[in-house]
Amino acid sequence: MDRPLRLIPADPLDQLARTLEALLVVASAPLSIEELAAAAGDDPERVEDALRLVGERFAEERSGIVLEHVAGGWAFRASREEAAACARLFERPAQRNLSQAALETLAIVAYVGPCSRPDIARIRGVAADSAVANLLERGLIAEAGRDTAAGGAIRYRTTPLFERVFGLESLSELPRLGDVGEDAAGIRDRLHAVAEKRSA
Amino acid sequence: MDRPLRLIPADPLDQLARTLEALLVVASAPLSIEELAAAAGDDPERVEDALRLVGERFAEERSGIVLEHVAGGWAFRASREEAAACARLFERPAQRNLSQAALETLAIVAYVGPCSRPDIARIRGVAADSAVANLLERGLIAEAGRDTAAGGAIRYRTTPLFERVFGLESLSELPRLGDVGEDAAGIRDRLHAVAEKRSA
Amino acid sequence: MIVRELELDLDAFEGPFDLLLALVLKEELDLRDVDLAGIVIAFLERLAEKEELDLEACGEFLVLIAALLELKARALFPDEEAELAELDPEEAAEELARRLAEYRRAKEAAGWLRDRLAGEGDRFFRLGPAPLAPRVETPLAPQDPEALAGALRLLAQDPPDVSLSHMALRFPPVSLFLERFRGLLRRRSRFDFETEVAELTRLEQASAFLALLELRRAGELAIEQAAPFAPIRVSRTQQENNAQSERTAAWTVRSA
Repeated sequence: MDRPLRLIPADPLDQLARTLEALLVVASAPLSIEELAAAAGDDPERVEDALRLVGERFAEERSGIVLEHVAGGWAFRASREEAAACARLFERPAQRNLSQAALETLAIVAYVGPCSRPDIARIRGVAADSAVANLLERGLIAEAGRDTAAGGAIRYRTTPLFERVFGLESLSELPRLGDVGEDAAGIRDRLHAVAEKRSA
Repeated sequence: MDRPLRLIPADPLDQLARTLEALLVVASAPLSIEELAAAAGDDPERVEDALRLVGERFAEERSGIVLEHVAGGWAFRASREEAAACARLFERPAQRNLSQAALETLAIVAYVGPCSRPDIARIRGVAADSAVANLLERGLIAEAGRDTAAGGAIRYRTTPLFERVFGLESLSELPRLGDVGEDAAGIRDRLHAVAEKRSA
Repeated sequence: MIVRELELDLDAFEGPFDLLLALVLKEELDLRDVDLAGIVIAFLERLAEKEELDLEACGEFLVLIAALLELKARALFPDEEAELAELDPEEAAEELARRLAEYRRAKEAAGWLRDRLAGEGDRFFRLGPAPLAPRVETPLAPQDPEALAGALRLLAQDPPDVSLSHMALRFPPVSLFLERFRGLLRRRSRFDFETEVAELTRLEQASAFLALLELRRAGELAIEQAAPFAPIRVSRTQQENNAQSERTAAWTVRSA
């Protein structure tokens, strides 16, 4: 290729794309733009441009390997078309048979942020011990220090694996739910209306 | 491609190559021809042919990802050109800190003296298995015989490496904890008493 | 077993439990018209079809039915409101409303996660390190021994005395009441349900009531009620008089 008018250093983007491929194939978790830039010894803007090239090469229906933006970084995975073959050889990552209790617990930890078992039990109305143990074992939640206010109960947060398994770029991708405040106000008004009817 | 005499179903080799790419990018150990064939649902000869295609696509100087034949089978690795970038990725500054779980486990073992996993779990109010495994792997704790009580669980003690990392000449240099207990026995009794209250 | 998918066939409502809950919350269905005992019976029948006691479903069901009972009781018994909760009515209404709303939101979020998981189940990725990645030991940075002391002090900290009224709802196991009622009927041929549970909290009463229904289903006792809201009289059945001690309901064994 001949680029006589180019003033930017002559390191072609193609070469950087190759470096990124190498980094992504050895990494054990998604890599952020900053991590890629630091390892590649290049600047973040160029890394973003090169990632676009990698993404074109490793896309669904074009390759068995697909580049995805997940859990705050970039990672390779198998293409969806090859899921059946993968399922014959590998465990589905940490997601089989999540019980309703586990899903509710996971939802609370994801939405509320770091919270303790008593916090979770308060919302669910039943003890959350076995669901928490199960999610810890699957690596979907992790300890996040102790709650110094509430007698040092251990608090939990979701892990990057959670985001990865659920295909989320970040927790901010979780949909907004109906506002608890509004819901609670509505129910409270109804209770009050009932009380008034009675005293009338 | 025209293969009028072929009796095997006309699944093109390209498609099989994609399946192999997917399997190889998910695997955390090299895969043998037999494993690949079983997962792809194809026969070993065709898998070998398709691997040749994959090898052409993922070769030194052509891609950052390289297909490699090693003892256990086939695996992807980073290309040699990118060794420096990969080394930078893995030698990220060693400012790794201990998790709360690891720190607590270490504090218990250091202050109370040799304890078993059930001991640690009782005091922490939560299982300590992964923290113990992590500390063992880092060489900060080591096995110290078995509990004489029923069950005979393995007990753990801190190591000389632990003392080095924490800048201690010996365990007697640990910060005093007069408010918790005067000596190891006192501290242990206090921790057990609190743990009991917490679980009540 | 998914409690909210429990199919109901009541006079006032036909459909899944989930929908009933939604209609009640939207005030499109008056709880005073809903036969809550019918819901309990439907649940117990589903439970009985299973080989094993589904504790998770029981817990979830108890929470939902207790909330409904409380709402219904408020609508039905204006004068007993003070007895219904130690909290003043304002606080109780506030707390109950907040709890129901929060729980409903958690369920909604869990439903979203379930759907998401189903849609993303065909994304396979490597969970461990790469097979031929360079292995580098990342050494630990020097640590401060004060961090150890701090961690231990936190572990030695007394838990605060927490009022259980805003902590998790605690349900005593149904099996406790199964045993208690069996014992009562061994000593007496009949007893009055209200009298027996008068001293208990509402949640315990809910568990006791489930135990009562379970024992009736198993034919271990008979229940009589002269009129709606009249006292519930519990008595030994004939067969129970004959072979009182031989029976061990499998349910109890499993739930022990």
